[in-house]
Amino acid sequence: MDKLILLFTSSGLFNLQLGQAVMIAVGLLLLFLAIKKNFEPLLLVPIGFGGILANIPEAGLAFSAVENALHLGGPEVINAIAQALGLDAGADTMAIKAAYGSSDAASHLLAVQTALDANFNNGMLYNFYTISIASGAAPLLIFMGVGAMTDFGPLLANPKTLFLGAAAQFGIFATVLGAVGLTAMGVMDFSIKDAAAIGIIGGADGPTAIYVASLLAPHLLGAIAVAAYSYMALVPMIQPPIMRLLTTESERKLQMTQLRHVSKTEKIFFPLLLLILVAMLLPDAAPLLGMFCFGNLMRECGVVERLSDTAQNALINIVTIFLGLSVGSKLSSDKFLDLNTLGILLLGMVAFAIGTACGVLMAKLMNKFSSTPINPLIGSAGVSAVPMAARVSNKLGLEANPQNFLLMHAMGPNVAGVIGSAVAAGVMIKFVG
Amino acid sequence: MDKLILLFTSSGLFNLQLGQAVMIAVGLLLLFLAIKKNFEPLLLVPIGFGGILANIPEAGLAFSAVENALHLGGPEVINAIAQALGLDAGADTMAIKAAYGSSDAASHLLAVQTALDANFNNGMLYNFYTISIASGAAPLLIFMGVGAMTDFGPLLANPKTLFLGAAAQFGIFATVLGAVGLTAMGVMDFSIKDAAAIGIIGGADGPTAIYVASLLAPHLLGAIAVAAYSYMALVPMIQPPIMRLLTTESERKLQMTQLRHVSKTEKIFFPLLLLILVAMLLPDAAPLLGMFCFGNLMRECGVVERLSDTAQNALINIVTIFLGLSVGSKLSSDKFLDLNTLGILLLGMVAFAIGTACGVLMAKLMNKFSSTPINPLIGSAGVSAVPMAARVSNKLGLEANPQNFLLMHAMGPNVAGVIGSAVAAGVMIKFVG
Amino acid sequence: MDKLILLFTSSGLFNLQLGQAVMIAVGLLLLFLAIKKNFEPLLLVPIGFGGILANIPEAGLAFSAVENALHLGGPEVINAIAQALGLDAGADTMAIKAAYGSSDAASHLLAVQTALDANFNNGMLYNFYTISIASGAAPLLIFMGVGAMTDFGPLLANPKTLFLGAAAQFGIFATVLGAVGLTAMGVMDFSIKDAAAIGIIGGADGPTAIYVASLLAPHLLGAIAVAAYSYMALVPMIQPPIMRLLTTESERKLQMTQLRHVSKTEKIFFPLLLLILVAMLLPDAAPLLGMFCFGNLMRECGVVERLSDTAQNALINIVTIFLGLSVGSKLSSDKFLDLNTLGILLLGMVAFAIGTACGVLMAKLMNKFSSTPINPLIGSAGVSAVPMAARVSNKLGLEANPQNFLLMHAMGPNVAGVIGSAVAAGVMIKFVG
Amino acid sequence: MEATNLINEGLTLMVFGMGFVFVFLTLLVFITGMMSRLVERFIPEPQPVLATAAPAPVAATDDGQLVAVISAAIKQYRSRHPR
Amino acid sequence: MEATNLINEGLTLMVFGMGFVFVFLTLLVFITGMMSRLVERFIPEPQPVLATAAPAPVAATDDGQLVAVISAAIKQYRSRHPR
Amino acid sequence: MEATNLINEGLTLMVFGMGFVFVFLTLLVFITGMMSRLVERFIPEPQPVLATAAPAPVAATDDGQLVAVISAAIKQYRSRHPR
Ligand code: NA
Ligand code: NA
Ligand code: NA
Repeated sequence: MDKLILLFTSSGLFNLQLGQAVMIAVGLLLLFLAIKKNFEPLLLVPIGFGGILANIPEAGLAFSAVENALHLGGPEVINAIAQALGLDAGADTMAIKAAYGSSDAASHLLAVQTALDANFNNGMLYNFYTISIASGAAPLLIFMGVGAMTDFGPLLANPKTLFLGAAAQFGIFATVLGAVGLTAMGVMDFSIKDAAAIGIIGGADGPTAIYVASLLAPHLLGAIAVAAYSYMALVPMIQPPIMRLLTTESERKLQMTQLRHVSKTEKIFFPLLLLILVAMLLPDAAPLLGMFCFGNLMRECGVVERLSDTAQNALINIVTIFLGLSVGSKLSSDKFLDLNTLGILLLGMVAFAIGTACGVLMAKLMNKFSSTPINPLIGSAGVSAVPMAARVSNKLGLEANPQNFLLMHAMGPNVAGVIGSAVAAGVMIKFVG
Repeated sequence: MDKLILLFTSSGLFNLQLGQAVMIAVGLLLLFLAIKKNFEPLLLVPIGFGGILANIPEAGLAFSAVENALHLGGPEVINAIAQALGLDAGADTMAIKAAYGSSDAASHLLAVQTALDANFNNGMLYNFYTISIASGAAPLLIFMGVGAMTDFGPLLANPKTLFLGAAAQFGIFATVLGAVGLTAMGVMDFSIKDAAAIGIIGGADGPTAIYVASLLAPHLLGAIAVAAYSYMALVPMIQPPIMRLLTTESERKLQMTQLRHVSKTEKIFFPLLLLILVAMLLPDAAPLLGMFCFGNLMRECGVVERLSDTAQNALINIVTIFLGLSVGSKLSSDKFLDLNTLGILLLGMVAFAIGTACGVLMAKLMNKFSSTPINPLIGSAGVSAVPMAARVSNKLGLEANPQNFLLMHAMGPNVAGVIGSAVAAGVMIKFVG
Repeated sequence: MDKLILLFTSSGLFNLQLGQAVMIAVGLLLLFLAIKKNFEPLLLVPIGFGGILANIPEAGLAFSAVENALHLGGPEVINAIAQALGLDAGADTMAIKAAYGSSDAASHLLAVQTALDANFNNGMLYNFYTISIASGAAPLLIFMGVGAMTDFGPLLANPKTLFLGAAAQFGIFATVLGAVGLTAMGVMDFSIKDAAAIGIIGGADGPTAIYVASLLAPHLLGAIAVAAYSYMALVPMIQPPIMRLLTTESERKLQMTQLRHVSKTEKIFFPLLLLILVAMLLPDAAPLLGMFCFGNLMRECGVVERLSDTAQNALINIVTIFLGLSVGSKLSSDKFLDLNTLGILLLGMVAFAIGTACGVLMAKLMNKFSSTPINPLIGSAGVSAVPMAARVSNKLGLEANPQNFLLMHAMGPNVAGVIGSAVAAGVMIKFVG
Repeated sequence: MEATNLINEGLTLMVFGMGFVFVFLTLLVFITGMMSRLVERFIPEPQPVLATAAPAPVAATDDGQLVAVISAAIKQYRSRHPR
Repeated sequence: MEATNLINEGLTLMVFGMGFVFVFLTLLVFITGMMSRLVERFIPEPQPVLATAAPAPVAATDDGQLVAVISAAIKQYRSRHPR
Repeated sequence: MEATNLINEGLTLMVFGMGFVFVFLTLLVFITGMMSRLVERFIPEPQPVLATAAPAPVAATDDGQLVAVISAAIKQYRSRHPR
């Protein structure tokens, strides 16, 4: 009989808290968006599913051994941990968790060992998060794979499109200002680190956003990653109105001159030049852009096909599965269900809009002074969100003029945007990291 | 000259113990069964080979740095470790090993560091085991891959076959009872945890058995994994006589009605429903069934082909290599060569037989009350052992009636059996874990 | 303004040391050799790139959290670490680093925790090195993949070519003698462990060299790995003159008798025999040859195609990427830019030359006593460097006699050389490890 | 004493375990059936679309199946599920 | 006070951040342009080869998988060991 | 003194190392030869099968590549960057 009661009292239903129920619903919503609406499914399917797993009551998949022991353990275990952390027996769980967070090496290890001895383990998702994100490895490996998938040909054929990739990053910094502004007004409560991490959403670059958030604001990582990927998926909806607003019909009609042929040698030199430049000017961007250049060099050098192929397929897929589930493990109700998340979603949207606008305006400006015509529509591709943003530019170009194929021209600013936001990330890490 | 002696005295031949010789022979036997008899080769080849590696004298591939130091180190190292563990110098190795097993965080770490400083390392297989099995990751990742390989269509077309998957799990619990019975009679010596882990062999599901054993009875893991995979391979020999015994010729002739078409949407909803149900009723089964559902959702949602493909190929293959070698590392003579292993093999066989019988009997019962005919032969597929058990049902059906194709009908109970044994595993972990 | 100064004073350019600049140039040179000259690109591209990353000023990608804290941290952090290591505040960085290197468990962990608390992390390459090389896993997994790519058919058809694989290892031991000789003369400064690790370069086998270096001389690992792979790439330049010098035109003309057909069964038994022999005679070679045999068994047994395929592709490629970057992380100016590296390059060349010569001479000797003719040119393939060395033998054979196809005959000694150097590695580890 | 104790534990495990397995799978049967009916009712597979817009997805899923089939075939012929 | 402080931090971050991004990418534009000119001058793509080798890169760009496929196939036969 | 010591170590390492390598490989030569003879004697390759079963493995590896190829191609079409 007691077994029956145990079974019931330890069931999910009995222990389900409202927050968990809501977060499970959020997870299902993300799955719906990914599967039915095709919102970045490669990331949002694992993230959504991970979010559901993380909110299963009593399973503790997203918690460390100590957290699980404190939640599920009997008083003797809890007291043992309290003492391991230098508190007196009978301290309440909140206090113990706080002490655990700020404990020094010895007592930290003692607490962990105590929990393990009492037969509590790290949750699966907690382990995945530690290995893939806390170590910083997963976003970097994905960036390597992205580098191996990136063709810098269009950028090399027309290097000044790099300016568009620069302009579009204004969205990032404007958002930072917005975040601190809202805090100053007392509407939100973000530290400068939080603000910086939120701003990077405007970079429209998933791995960069996750990498920065893991360094500057791990507690916001879930919301930031979700916002970043959702808005990247929404690019086809967010950008067109802004682009139409800022350009005239005649500007959109503008055809650009055929891109010159780019030699293999140039493509091999480019990642090395970029690497050296980063090394000399901004070491803090070296991990991100270093791995990106490494992937691109493997792609272009032509002598390591099998490595490049693995980096673009088996490896990036494996890492994506773990990264997605790990991000999902951060979708806990206490961290996700608060006003800040709303703020993050709002600010992320603003960041995208401003970035798009600045890209377009910059393109208009350049068109004034450029010898060859530059269609302002390609400016919006500077936010990156490869390759959707470029496709959007192409689509609007064709609407205005059926002969106007902008895709290749938009790929330049598109990949420039990836570099731009990685540089911006480096600056953030340097200044507030 | 002394070098020559050193070379000889440290050779495997000189140090070979009978137990190691026997275990190497066992490893070779497993390889023979895998390669020549095609017994689950994907697992038994790595397991058998790992078993041989683990029993190479002096190599210490399956031991931790401390164990290696105690075995190979000079007196000063051994004494240093003894003192690190709070014993006085000159304590004998057995005592030190015991102290090491039950040491607290600080002294544990000190002992490890002492061994490392004395230039002893963890054996390769020990590291593999720690990362892949002790962490629980490998069985879960394999379960994810299995989910990505599983088609729930036949089950969805005829959901009541889930009852067959339930009935067949009776083998698991009967075996638990058998194990504790033998212990009560003093024939064997199993704790309730050991009994539970042994029972899961009856689930005919490798990753589930390994996952449960790693949690409840790590010292029996080698024997349990070997038994589980061997009997899964023996399904075509174990099941037919039982099935013939319990069914009449006319029952075996029975043809079943064509399965209805199952829509993609149903296939997408099913893993989510199962996940929610697990979350609400049995959080302890959440890791296993959660990863299983995740794999299946990746398969069915149709928007993450590349992840699903990697989960079914590169990732599951890599994990299988490490899992197999790690299981092999548990095939040490002291743990494998005792009466309990015989008991495990015996009980495992019983579990399979009972599970098969219950599945068939349940099918007969259901056939009585069902509107549409149910051929009792598909009941045996409820033990899972996907897809052999289903093939066996099909084979016997064709013997009785050349027009009687049961394969698709048997796939329903077959995959139901996977869910059933995962649920049973969750109950075990909840009650005795 | 201060921000501007911070940005500049923390830029790479401002902090670039000569050593780092030189090492970046070395990295670029390795990339040039790999990409343009096709020097073992699969390894030298990642190694070269890793070398550049490791020498980016201020990025600290190749350093541990503590090293980064000591380099970048403020005085309070440095003092905290000093105290954690039992030094008094104000100890200078060198002293602290020394103390860190030789600290015991507790204080080591305390120092690490202090650095992490001060928000310093392990560099990415440092983590890669720890996981892939320090653990010993990467070279072993590559050796497994190589085993899965190796066909022992030619060797089994003509087993006495194993003697050629033995003779060619003389280069290894002669080099050891050379290294200690130079030290005795006071020209260089190598310990016996260093000498042994350097000698293995003569084995012409990358993973073996890295594995031995990681155990015996981690501080030389960078130079040793670079030398090993460079010379393997130079085989087509190093070997021919020696081969021509030691053979007469008529010897080179010598045609060999067609190899007999080798049955699948023999190919399955061979890796098992080799494994048992290693287990009985030289446990220290068990990790290397054990994984090699495991890979080969997976290849030949024919029942685990999917594992063999993954071992030869996805897995070996992933491991190669991490291994290469990790080796690159050891290309730091302080360790690489000294006389010893020159010595290593010199001695490595000598090792190759001697190994080649001994192989050829052994082949001439065997030809004297053998019933069937043995072309001395295949002797040089005994250094391994699979499959270039065998191709070289074939090329010289065709030069002398257009009908003289030696490739298959040279594959025997070629793979024998892999076994030979792994055995030599085992002896080294046993005697000086 | 200790022995009977162990037996009792085994018995309860059997009763509750088997009971729970049945309860769980019975619930699953009902929920699944309900889901299928609801899907058929509210999210039927588009009949007309199947003719027109089908080609794209079908084509896609077709090579998907082709690969699946081939690899399945090869898998079965080479090896069984790695479990 | 604290608020204005935060605002100031945000402003500096914006000014320096945006500034740095522009400086960096401007440098990249010039260096890249220079590199391209130097390459065209000193390492031109061999003209005769261009006739024959043109298809190859084109193929590579429009369907990478063809190349991937071929190289994969070739690799499976004679890929050298990554050692 | 220290130097000669080192030299001695080097010499012993050479003598024993080379000696051991030769002993080991000589043993391997004999064992392998013996194995081959025993296999030929007791486990000869079935002649008839050689005709029929030879194509099979070849076929297998061929479809292996086919599948790899097809799935690679399809993957590259369907999947966007996982970011
Ligand atoms: Na961007
Ligand atoms: Na089962
Ligand atoms: Na060699």
